[in-house]
Amino acid sequence: MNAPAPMPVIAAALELRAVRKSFGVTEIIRGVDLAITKGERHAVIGPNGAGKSTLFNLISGRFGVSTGAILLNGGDLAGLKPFEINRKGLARSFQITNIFANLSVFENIRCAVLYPLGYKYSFWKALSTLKDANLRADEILELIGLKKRRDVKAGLLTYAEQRALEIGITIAGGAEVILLDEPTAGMSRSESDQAVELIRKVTVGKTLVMVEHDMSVVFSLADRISVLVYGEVIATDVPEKIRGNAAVQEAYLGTSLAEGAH
Amino acid sequence: MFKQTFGALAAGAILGLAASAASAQTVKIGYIDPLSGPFANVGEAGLKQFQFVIDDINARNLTGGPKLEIVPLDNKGTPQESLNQLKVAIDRGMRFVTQGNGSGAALAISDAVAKHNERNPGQSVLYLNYAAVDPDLTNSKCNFWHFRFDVNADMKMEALTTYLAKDQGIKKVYLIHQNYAFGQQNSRIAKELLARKRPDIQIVGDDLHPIGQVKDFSPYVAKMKAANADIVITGNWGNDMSLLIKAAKDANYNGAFYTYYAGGLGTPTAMGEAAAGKVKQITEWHANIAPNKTEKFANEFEKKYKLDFYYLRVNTMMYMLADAIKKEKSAEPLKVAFALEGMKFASDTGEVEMRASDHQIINPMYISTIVKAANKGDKPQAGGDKSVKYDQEDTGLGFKTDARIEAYVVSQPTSCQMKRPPKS
Amino acid sequence: MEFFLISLLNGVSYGLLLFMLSSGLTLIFSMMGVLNFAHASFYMLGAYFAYQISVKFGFWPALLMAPLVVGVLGALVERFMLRRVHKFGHVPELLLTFGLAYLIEEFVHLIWGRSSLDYKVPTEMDGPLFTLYTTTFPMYRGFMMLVAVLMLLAIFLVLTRTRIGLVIQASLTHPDTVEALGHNVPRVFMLVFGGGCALAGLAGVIGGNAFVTEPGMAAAVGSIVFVVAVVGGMGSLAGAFVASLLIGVIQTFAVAMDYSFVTLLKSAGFVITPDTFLYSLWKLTIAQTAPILPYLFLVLILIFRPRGLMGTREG
Amino acid sequence: MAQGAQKIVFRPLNLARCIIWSGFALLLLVLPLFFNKGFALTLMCQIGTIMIFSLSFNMLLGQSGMLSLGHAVYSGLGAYFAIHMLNLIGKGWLFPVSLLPLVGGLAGALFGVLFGYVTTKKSGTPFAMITLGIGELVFAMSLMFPEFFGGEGGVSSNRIAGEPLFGFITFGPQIQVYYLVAVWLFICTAAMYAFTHTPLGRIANAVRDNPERVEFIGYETQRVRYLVLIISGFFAGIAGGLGAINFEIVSSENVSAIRSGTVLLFTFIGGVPFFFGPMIGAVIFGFFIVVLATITKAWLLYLGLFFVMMVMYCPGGIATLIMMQFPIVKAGRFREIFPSYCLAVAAGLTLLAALVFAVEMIYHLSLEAAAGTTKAFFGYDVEVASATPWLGVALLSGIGAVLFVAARRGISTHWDRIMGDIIRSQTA
Repeated sequence: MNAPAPMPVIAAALELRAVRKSFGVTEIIRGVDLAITKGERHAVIGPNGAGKSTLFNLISGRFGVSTGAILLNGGDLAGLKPFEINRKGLARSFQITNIFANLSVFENIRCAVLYPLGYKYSFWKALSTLKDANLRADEILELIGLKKRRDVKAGLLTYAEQRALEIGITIAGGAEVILLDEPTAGMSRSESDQAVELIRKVTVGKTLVMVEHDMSVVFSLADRISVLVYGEVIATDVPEKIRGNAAVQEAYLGTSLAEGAH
Repeated sequence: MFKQTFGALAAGAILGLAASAASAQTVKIGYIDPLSGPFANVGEAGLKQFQFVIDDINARNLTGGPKLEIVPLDNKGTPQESLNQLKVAIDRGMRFVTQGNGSGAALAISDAVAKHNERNPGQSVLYLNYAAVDPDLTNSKCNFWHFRFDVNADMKMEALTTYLAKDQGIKKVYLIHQNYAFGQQNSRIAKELLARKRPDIQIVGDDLHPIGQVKDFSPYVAKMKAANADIVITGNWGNDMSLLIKAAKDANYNGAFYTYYAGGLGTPTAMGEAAAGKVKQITEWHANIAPNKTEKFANEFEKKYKLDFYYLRVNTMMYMLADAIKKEKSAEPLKVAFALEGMKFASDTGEVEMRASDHQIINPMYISTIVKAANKGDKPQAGGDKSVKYDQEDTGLGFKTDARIEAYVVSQPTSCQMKRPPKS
Repeated sequence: MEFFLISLLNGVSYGLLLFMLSSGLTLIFSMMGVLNFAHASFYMLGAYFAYQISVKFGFWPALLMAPLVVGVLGALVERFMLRRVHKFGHVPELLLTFGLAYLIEEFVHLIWGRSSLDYKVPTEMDGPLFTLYTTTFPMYRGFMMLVAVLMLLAIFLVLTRTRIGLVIQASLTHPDTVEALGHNVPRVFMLVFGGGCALAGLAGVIGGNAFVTEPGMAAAVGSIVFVVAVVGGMGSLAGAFVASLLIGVIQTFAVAMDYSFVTLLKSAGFVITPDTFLYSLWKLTIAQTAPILPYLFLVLILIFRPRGLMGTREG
Repeated sequence: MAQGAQKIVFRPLNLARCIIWSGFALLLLVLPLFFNKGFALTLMCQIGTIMIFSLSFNMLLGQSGMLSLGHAVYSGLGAYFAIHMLNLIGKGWLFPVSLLPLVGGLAGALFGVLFGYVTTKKSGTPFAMITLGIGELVFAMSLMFPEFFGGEGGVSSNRIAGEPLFGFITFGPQIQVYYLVAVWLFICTAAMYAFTHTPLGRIANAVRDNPERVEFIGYETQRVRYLVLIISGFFAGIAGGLGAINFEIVSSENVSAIRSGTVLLFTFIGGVPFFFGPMIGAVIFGFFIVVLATITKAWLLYLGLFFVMMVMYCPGGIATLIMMQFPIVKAGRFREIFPSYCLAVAAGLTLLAALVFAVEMIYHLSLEAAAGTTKAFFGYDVEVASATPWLGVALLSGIGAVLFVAARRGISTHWDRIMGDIIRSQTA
């Protein structure tokens, strides 16, 4: 099902050119070049402290790059604030669940759809009359399987339900490029399988960039994998090639890949 | 500032309780002043002075019939709260109200009383002001239903500058006031009168500082010394007064301070020895004037309430009110008001007149300096000035008369055009 | 020249005074993130206890015992009130101290009555320390400056050189890990809050007779104390020290500057007459605004440098 | 800060809602029949203006998580503009007095635009401290410029100005002012409630819960806070305008830090997490400041104690206390827990009685010692100096403590059992 997709010739949805980032003296990202084509599902793996989350924060505008450039559909994101980048069609989720605890599940999703649907800062329209927003939110609820928890306060959901809501909020805005930061972290085997199906379902036709530790999730979802070690991408290739790549094995997996890291 | 959150907060009255009908034989007077919050001590002292003089009036039946009664209404020191209390007083059928602390509250009450009387002719109310000295109350904002029994700020400055003009030793005068309407007005009138009476006197400083914000007055004193001012004139009161005097003593500035409120409640205690020989005040009475007809009254008051007697003008006011009620044989505010207009009364410090044109009392004033008194509390102390028998607040410091200024010198022309109701 | 020197001296001494008043708040505010609106009330309690003790035992025993009593009171408040509210977040903590502030004021009204107390500077320190040209510098003010500097040293040494200090600093940002290392963090916070209140009490003992000891003294000091703590920067003692000196000196020199737009424009040839629009704004001199300059600093600092002069975090 | 029960949803939505709103309108109409005394009317007008002011304050704190320590700046400046406009109407400007609060509202919004740009750059504690700073600056300035702020006496005016409304309403008598306040209260409450159901209102809640995440769903949090502050300034200005009409005077007290502290305190007592919380707070304000302030000099102490108890034991305020009972009532099990509540109330009252006796006697001893040592207590004199009353106080507090412990245990057991059943029934 995930046969290695040939490299399409159209412009990259997301491109990083010689990106470097240092906090004070220590350099975290030491020159990353990455090109992710439209519709591709790309996974970024690497040992703890390799700089994966920092990379996500650079792309989503939480931190500014020290040097180099990040392009979204060809447009440079330099100096843009997170909400400006989001409006250009890039949405991200968080490793630590980051939802609106005192609002209901339905309202969490609806908040994410309001800006893209053009309601922006309006204080003259009543939420109950916004047919498209309510419909869209119910669709997403159906998609992430939280229909029966519609009016429960988000803070009262179970951990897995909150992770699903996290993904729901990320995709609700209809962004073309989706960044997922360890979506299945802390989940049981059955819950993470459910999450993988969910991610597959919601990212149809979209560009996905995912940070993940669970190798089974990575190999069942990713079209291509980049391996980040100490702030540098040591390999970017289709899953089989990565599995066999000596440098990756030695630098990251330690044991030979054959036994698999279940 | 948060701490007074409720010290200076809104209304106080029984919600909807039936108002006790104004029984024929007692005349209730609403006392609208702060009884809780930061100025509570001043409000409470005033209430006790009213209580004491009213007991005396009722005992000697000076009204020729109806008894007087003072009803405390806590306005927490704010204009808005004073209006609430005024409505409570009107609800309870009171036809007389009195107030004194704060020109803001006074202006609010005076305006509200005029509007109330205009909108309900039958139930007019009379406002007797015993301490708010803003000149507007008897000039641009005067009205028939307001009587002031305290000499206003401009007239005090008139008396003060007349006295200063005689002292040729004074060449440089420094002014310092709190930066609000009263302070600005006082500074203006001081410059105007000094320029007229002594053009040679140079105003070497004219400071205005926000009320209650200055913790350290040493920079101002440094300016006084740099300008080597002979004397300082200030209308400050409360902490702004005490801290200024302490700073002057610390920096060894020896010029005299001419003030209005050096004798105010708590100020002598706060200033302490720093004030001795330096701080002067202008008031209608103090404990060591000679002859002192109020001496017995003041001693009895101090024995009962362990508080210095201060407001002679409250006695004068209540005795004049009793006279008016006796003369008119009625406690109807309209009649009493007309009786008070132009009334001449023999007060303890000589004849006073309630001027008809603007309802402003004209009475003699005393300029006095605070010095080491003959005794501290009731025990004699060494090195005290023998002629100063009574001290202030048991601090061992008492006021000594510098000069008495006759009533006619104090009076100033008024710009008040008052609309008078029909006499009947 | 004399005026400049005296103003500088006054400015520095007022700055040190401000630091003495706000050092306790800075400790609590930066160490526990608690916005203690009752700080000025503990300062008032310090003054009242000192008065009560000094009447019987004299000033020096009061200087020792009053801060201890206030410190114990502060520890009790943390133990039985603040700790309970801690889990509800910062706003309820702030509101608790807010309510506490005028509970203390009413308590003072109840016990010591409403008017000011005759709490005097001890006679042995009542004279001048030295005279500079013709102006004398009071000995008591020198004593105040000394105590302020000692306070700075004491807090600095405790926080950086002692074990308890390191535990305090660590438990501010990572309470759980410090607790995991076996330290009783709740007791540490109790110590910090108690210590802060003791410092406020000490400031009260000394400030009480310099200023006026009366129920309204807390309100007079209430907001300026916050300005110093915030302008100095959250989490930084040195910042608070520098901020209080800066505010002290600038405010003292501002008082001497009688310049306003009117004088400015006059020197440039324009004459502003009293009936021009907004005349009272133009004639406002720097001297008249001096006492409220600190609030202007507060607003400017928070906009352009919310960390404060030397703060480490945004609070 | 808000925690507690599951999201409460009324079924069916619009029926319950219109009952509440029409009930509210009816209440406003009928109230003057019970309280028609001069002062009582003024007080109700004051409570009405404070309700609008508290609701506008809670729009910041409760809805958007912004704690403003200087909110009186907007209502005060609104009041100043309104009263100056009233004076202009007196001089012949054609403008209906009934729309005067609008002038206050626009002024409030204007200063919201001016100060908001500066304050909303920051959030959390820095925001609170900036509003504190601005509040102090505006108050100090209000005393320095007598032309606009009218000096210490403030600016006064006469509300009988311009053409009477519909020919006969001149707003002279207090009853007409009451109905003007009632109408504006209803409109503003409805408007502010509707605001919570608009995109901006809901996103403001999102900013309250998680400002960082809002940045990633396309909204600029500072802009959201800025717009909410302007709207809140508008409603605060309306409250200021109504206050100007009711009192016919506006002085520097209207922009004082005391005012800002008051609204914070009573909104918190009323209940920040719920929309109608501040309205309860305003009514309690009326009770404490009015009824209690005349009975005893120590009302400030009682208010302080009451507030500290609220912060410690019920930070959600009275509204949360009420709404917590909702699931139990819905589950029909209120009868079980009711006796424990009565026990708790009884314990509270005895402790309160003991406290009141003690405080009044101490107050009498310290402040009115001069007027003898007997104190009138609801009709009979108590000899304060002797020991018997103090023994009575000790006894009372002992009984109260015992009752309190019993009630506390009763409530917690019942509460856990009922809530346990409810949660189980839901998740089954």
